[in-house]
Amino acid sequence: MNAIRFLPSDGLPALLSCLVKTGRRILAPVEKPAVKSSVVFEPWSEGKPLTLQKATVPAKEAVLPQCETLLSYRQTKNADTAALNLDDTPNAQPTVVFGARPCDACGYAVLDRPFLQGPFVDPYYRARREQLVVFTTTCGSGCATCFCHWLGGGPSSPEGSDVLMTEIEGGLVLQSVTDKGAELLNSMPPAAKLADGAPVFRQAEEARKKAWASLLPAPDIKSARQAIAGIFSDANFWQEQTDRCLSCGACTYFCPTCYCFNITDEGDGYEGGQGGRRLRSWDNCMSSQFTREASGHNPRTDKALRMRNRVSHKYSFYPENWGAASCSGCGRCVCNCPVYLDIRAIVLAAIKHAGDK
Amino acid sequence: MKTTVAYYPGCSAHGFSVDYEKSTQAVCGALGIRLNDIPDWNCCGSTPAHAVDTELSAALCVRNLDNAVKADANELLTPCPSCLSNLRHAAKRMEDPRFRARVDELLDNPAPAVFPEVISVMQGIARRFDANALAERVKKPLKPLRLATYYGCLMSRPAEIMDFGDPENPTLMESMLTACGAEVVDFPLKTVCCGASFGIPERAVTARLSGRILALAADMRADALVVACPLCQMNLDLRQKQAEHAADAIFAMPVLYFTQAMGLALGVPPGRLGIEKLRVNANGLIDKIEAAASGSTAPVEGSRP
Amino acid sequence: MPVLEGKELRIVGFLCNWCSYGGADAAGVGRAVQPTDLRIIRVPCSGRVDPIFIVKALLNGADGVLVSGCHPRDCHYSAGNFYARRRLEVLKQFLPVLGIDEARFEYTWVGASEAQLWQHVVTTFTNRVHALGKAPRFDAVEPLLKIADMALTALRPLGTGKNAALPKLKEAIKAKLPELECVIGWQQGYDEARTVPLFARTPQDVDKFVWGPFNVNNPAVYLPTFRGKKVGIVVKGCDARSVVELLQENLISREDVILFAMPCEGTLDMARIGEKLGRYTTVDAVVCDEASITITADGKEHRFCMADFAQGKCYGCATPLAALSDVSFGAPVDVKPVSATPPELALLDSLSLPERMSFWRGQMGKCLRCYACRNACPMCVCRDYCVSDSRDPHWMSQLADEREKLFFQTVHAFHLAGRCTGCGECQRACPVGIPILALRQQIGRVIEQLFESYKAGTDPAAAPPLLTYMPQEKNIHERGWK
Amino acid sequence: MRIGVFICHCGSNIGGTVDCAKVAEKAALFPDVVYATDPMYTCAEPGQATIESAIAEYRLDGIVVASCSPRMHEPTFRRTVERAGLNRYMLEMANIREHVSWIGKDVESNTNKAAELVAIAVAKLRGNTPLHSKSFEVNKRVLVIGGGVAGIQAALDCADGDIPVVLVEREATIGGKMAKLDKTFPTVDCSACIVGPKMVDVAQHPLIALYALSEVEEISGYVGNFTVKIRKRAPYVDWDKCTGCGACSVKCPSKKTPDAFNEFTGVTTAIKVAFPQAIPKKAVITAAHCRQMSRGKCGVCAKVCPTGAVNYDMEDVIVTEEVGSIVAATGYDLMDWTVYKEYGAGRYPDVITSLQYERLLSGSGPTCGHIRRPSDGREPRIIVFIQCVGSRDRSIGRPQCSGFCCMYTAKQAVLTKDHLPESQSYVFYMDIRAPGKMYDEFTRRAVEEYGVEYVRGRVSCVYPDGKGAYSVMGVDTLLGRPVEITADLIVLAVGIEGSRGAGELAEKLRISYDNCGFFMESHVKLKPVETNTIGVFLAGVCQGARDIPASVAQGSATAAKVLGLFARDRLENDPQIACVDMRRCVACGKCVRCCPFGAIEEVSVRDEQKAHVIETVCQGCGLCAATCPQGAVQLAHSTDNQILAEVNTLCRY
Repeated sequence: MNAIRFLPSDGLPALLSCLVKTGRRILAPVEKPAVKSSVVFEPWSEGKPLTLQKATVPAKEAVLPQCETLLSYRQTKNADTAALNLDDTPNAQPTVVFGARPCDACGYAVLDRPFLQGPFVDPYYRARREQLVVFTTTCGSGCATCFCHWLGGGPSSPEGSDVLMTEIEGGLVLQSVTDKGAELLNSMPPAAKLADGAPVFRQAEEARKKAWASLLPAPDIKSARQAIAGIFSDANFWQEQTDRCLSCGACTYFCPTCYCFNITDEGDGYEGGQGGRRLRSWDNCMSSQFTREASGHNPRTDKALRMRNRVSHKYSFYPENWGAASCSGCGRCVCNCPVYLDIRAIVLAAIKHAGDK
Repeated sequence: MKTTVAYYPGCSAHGFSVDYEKSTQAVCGALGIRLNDIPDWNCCGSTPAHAVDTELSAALCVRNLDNAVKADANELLTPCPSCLSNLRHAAKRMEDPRFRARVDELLDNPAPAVFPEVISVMQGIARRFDANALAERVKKPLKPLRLATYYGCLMSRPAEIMDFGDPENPTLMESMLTACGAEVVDFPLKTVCCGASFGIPERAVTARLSGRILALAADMRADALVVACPLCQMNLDLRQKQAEHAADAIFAMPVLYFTQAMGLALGVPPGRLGIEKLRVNANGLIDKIEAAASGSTAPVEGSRP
Repeated sequence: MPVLEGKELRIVGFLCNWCSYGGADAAGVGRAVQPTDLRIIRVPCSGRVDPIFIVKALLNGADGVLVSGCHPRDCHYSAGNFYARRRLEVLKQFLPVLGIDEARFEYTWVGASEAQLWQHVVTTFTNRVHALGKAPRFDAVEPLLKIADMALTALRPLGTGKNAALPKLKEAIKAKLPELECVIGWQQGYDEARTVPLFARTPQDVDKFVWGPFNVNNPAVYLPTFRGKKVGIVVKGCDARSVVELLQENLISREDVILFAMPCEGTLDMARIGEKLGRYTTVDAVVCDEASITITADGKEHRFCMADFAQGKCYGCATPLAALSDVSFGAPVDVKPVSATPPELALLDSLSLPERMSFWRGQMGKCLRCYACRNACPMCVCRDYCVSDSRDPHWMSQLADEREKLFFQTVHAFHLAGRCTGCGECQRACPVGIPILALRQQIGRVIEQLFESYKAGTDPAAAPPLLTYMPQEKNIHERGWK
Repeated sequence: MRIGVFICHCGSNIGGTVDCAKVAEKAALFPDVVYATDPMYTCAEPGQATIESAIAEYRLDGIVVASCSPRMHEPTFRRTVERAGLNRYMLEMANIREHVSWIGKDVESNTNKAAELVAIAVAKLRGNTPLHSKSFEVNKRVLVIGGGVAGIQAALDCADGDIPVVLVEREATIGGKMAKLDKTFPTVDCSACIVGPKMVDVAQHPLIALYALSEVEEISGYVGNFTVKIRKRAPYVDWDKCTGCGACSVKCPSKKTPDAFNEFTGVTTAIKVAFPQAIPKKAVITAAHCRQMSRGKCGVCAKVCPTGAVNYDMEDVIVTEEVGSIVAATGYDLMDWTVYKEYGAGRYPDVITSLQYERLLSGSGPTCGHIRRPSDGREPRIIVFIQCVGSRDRSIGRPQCSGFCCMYTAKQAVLTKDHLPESQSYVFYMDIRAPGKMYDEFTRRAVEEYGVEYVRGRVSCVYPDGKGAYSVMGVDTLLGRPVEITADLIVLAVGIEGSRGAGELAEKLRISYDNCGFFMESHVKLKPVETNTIGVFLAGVCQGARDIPASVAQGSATAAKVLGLFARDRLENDPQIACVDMRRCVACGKCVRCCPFGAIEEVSVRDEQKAHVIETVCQGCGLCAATCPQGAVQLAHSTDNQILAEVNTLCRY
């Protein structure tokens, strides 16, 4: 099943309105004006301006929120009895991510593997993921920090997306790439202003080809997994690579594929002192607290060791477990880093260093 | 170099203390300070309004201050300590927004937000001419004179409003007269009441209080008392006979305005200083100065390098 | 706990055990009738009251907070209230920048025998809070996004540092290198328009040094991590202030650091450059003349005049060359410092209290808690043990809500009170462009006003003002309870 | 945790305006509360029994008592809890009497407020942990600072109790102000005759080590274990050799040295023994006036000294003493009376202080006990005493009464009449304060037998009348008339303040002091000689105006405190103190810098610098906890988490 539609430039609000009417939450990129402006995904509502620019923050939020309540409890007491009411219903609602980029969408595929395909399925993740439809805008060109094509992706790669949207003159071509996407496109009423896209699909294909052609040639990083594993214990190498790292969490929190989390029980004082909650929030392996044990011992006290873990996880451990890198090449870790630490450079240096040995 | 300063003469300047006014104008003129009367000034409210109604009294002052603001003044000089006291009190009281609101009701126009600083003529001169600058301009030093300074009760008090140095022991006049060449005695009664306010209802009290001041000045072998207040001057000079009665002594103590003393030093002709208006004859002083001046080789105008 | 609806507001009191708690007891013994709103938390000393307890209360539903301790000089612990006075005064003057009415917080001194005074204080403060009404809820205000006006005039001509003595610097570094662990400076990043910190360990590394308006990073941030090892550091004037502050706080020692001072002609505001270049672009070329930079990105040329695109701090900078250095490559510039309100703070000054709260709600909505702000801060030395995510003490919830995020920023600002040199790295590091520097600037301004123009990082021997006191504070005046 | 809550009715004191049963009902629902009840009188025996049995029956881990102020009964309930087998610190109190029931009558509001106060107490208790005191040894030696009569008494009483004493005196002799007085009121005893023997006792007591001409330089440590550095200023005379014979001062050519002992009413020699009864009776050189030392030419004293004791090259010496307790008895100095310009204070030679007058009266003074005017040496006929010069005067920031001036003024007026039968004295006073034994009788005698004219009123101005006398202008407020007196001599009863340098010493002792430099006692009524620093006691005028008998009594009182403290071999600390989480500490030193007690030191732990709280020094103020940015220092039972729990209980939307 395949659906191809054309949406005229002025039809965006109409389509989004219709999507809202299906009872879904629409997460769309919104520009936040500031001296340094940013683009973030936010729930869209009628009349709200949106942008199709590549967002500053990926739409990971849709499946893995910054913080979610895994369970909450409330104690009810009276003179004779005490009861504890627990609520661990996942906080999930049908959602459309509208205007992701292929690298964002690829992130969902990366997250799916550990959360859904491993020995344990995460019910919270699943509840959200199953109800998610991803509309992805294909990219028109690469940029200095993009490197999706190093990792097998590309400006119109469909991995993780349900619908691909390509900008052509006068509007957008919408192409479903999954059944879920096709179903949703097919269910759109006329008010959504969607026209048949087949006649203009060629134009979309042209645009995509042009984007591919604009990319700089990608180096071969197939050997990265072995190379990185091979220099795991070469402390000097990692030290040199991480001199300037500040150990903040920008790289991981802006990454569409990072999924480490922390769980905090916050008991006292909530619910009028009668209850509490268990929170799951993003965590990041660049923080020294990430591996601090209850005893106070920390196996990764040094930022070099933490960077080694981050790079190894993305290019070595994860590929070993799942057959693909846990990196979509979106480049956000590079451009959002306060010291522009470049993971590409580290991977290339690792390959070179391993080769030298 | 001429500078122009806003000036509030007060009512006595046009009445019984015309000699104070004359000498003030003459001294300022000699120093190149031009005193500009603020337009359309009125009574400062000193008597009797301030005793009866502080708001009304303040309204009178504020109107004067407003006129000064309209004349673009940020500093206002007045010779009379009583005026000075009232103007400064009014400005201080206006800091209370409730007081200000009530005064505004009494006025045609609301009071300006910021008032000019009101200071005495004495301070006004001292701000522009320090002791050295003053000494440079002295033509006839008061060298032969031994003077006692008397500020009266109002000039320096209350300290938090008048801001006139040590409220019990102000020394500004001393420094100016010393610069004029005079020998100034440390006069302990310089801020003690002369009794002027009892001048009408309790003359005996006034005579006793004035007598004490005059007697001490005489005991300290002062040639003259130098004052800065029209009321003090009138009291100590005009009523000196009554005081003599009370003290059982003969004083013959000239009571000069500080501007008169300074005027003499600056070479202003006595006629322009209103010296002749003094009840106790001060010609002896003038003679002493003249004698000293002619005895010495006084520099001739223009001969200085 | 909910307040008695319609009757009471939520007023929290922190009372020292020795004087004010006793004063409140005495008022009770004297049956001095008081409003019932106040809830007293007993603490040993007013010095125990960390100002951020108060922020916590105010952000979480308190309508008023009152701190009361012993009269100055009566402290049971001799000096606790002296410290409290400084810290609480700074807090009081800081609160408005968050959009919180400072009248909702008060501190005072009540002795154990002053029952009547206590009654008067409680009654007056409660009435005051009632007059202000219920405090606005931070999560109930509409977000507001406003942009600071960055059109500024510099105190001195800004330039690109094209003629700086870079070769000489390299030579000097090479000469010193053998005795040093490394020398910290700048090198080119992933393109010509981005420089990144460089840690030179070999002469070859030294050749990578660059100098110019792209050298935005503050290398001082790395110094404490080298504690005990001798390192060199190349500094701009502003970076040197961070070094001085680190010295002031004994976080590094003077003999362990060699400062190479370069005369800075201004650095670029990469935030505004980024806006012009576009978010995801490729820089093709960078060309530099004496007063401007031309960057070609995605085939398009952009010319940036230094006078228009410098970092906010550069405009008011009067010390482009480090005052403290071991090797210096320029002469101090004679610039008279002018006290001007920095643009981020000027923006907040122009807003009403409710608007400020809306502003922060809008800004904090973007925050991901990546803590780049904290980690880029050269003065944040406890970062591995930051209270932001510890459970003991458990200052902050991990909830992704704007209030907690703003609370963290307040904590950071407070921990920097009297220590922040205004380098602006926190704001520069923020990937989503939250103007958090304004909070530090407000504290800086308050500190300057209260403590005789104290500026952090200018005198290695000065005591940071919140870590000391004067028995008689010049600029902190007790407020009467009239 | 299992918590029990006890809501006390306190009869009707609380129960009258708080629905205690309802508060207990609400409290039962609070987290971890397993038992809540509302006894009638919790502090009474049955109430305490209720607590004890509830702790056993409900296996409670901690309790909250909501009753009166913890400042009242916290120790009581701590003992109760301890008797029931719990750690005494597993108790929190909610003050629902002084802070609730007694200050309002609205039962609904009061009940709600009481319940909330219980809620925060419960929230705090949940963070409590059992605490245990540390015990430490006591060094049974005492330092007495100040060798005035109070210090002498403290030193003698301690030494008689077999406690070795280190007595430090700033001047060259002990005796203090009392040694300068001619006579004492109301008995008109010779002052030097009664204090002299005590001074000798000090000198001869085997357990007293006297450091004269010495000052306390530095104090560290804590109760039981103070380390004190004492600066012995150089007297330029080797005191081990000096016999006090006085040959040196007889020959000293520098005879115009201002005489501090005589309050600068006369001159003396550059080398001298302070006064004939001085203890130690040793010579001292005033360097600034010694010809040898200022001009390098003279050396007469060195030549005439029979024992060769003079040594112009002497330097200050710092000695260290270890003591377990400190008595501060530093006395007073006169405030700067020259602020009274209207009295010509400091300007007119015949306007003098009462202490100067005391020297004029004294047989050992500059005039050998003859009253003569400083200006011309004439005997005065009319003498005016002005009281309250620098006391009870808000305009110069001295609102307090200096206590003993009324009495000594009466004494001086009486003595004046004795010395000069033809003289007439006037005393300007505000109120006569003569509350001591035989005091009022004495002032009456001054008026009735000695004809002293007491004028109730203030003096506005004193000025030379130009005829060699002074006009004193004042007011008689009883007659409502101005008064003017022509006087020959004016004696000002100058107000007192803590002795010079008291503030600095207070900071070294880590005790508080007031605006006038008087040390603060722990409690004005109930702990009058204790300070807030345990082990430091106060005697005499250093804490406020008091006369000789009161100073002596206080000297003895401090000795009793010291002996009481030293009765035990080991002391225990209050365990509610700060503690550093070594892992969180980054050794930034902020806590070290702030601690008012010097209780935090930096230590090296596995080659890393860390802050460490000296448990016995920490007083538990918590300033460090509020200062540490990463929360590495926590104050037991006032931890961040506990205060946050309280805040969170109250403020959460």
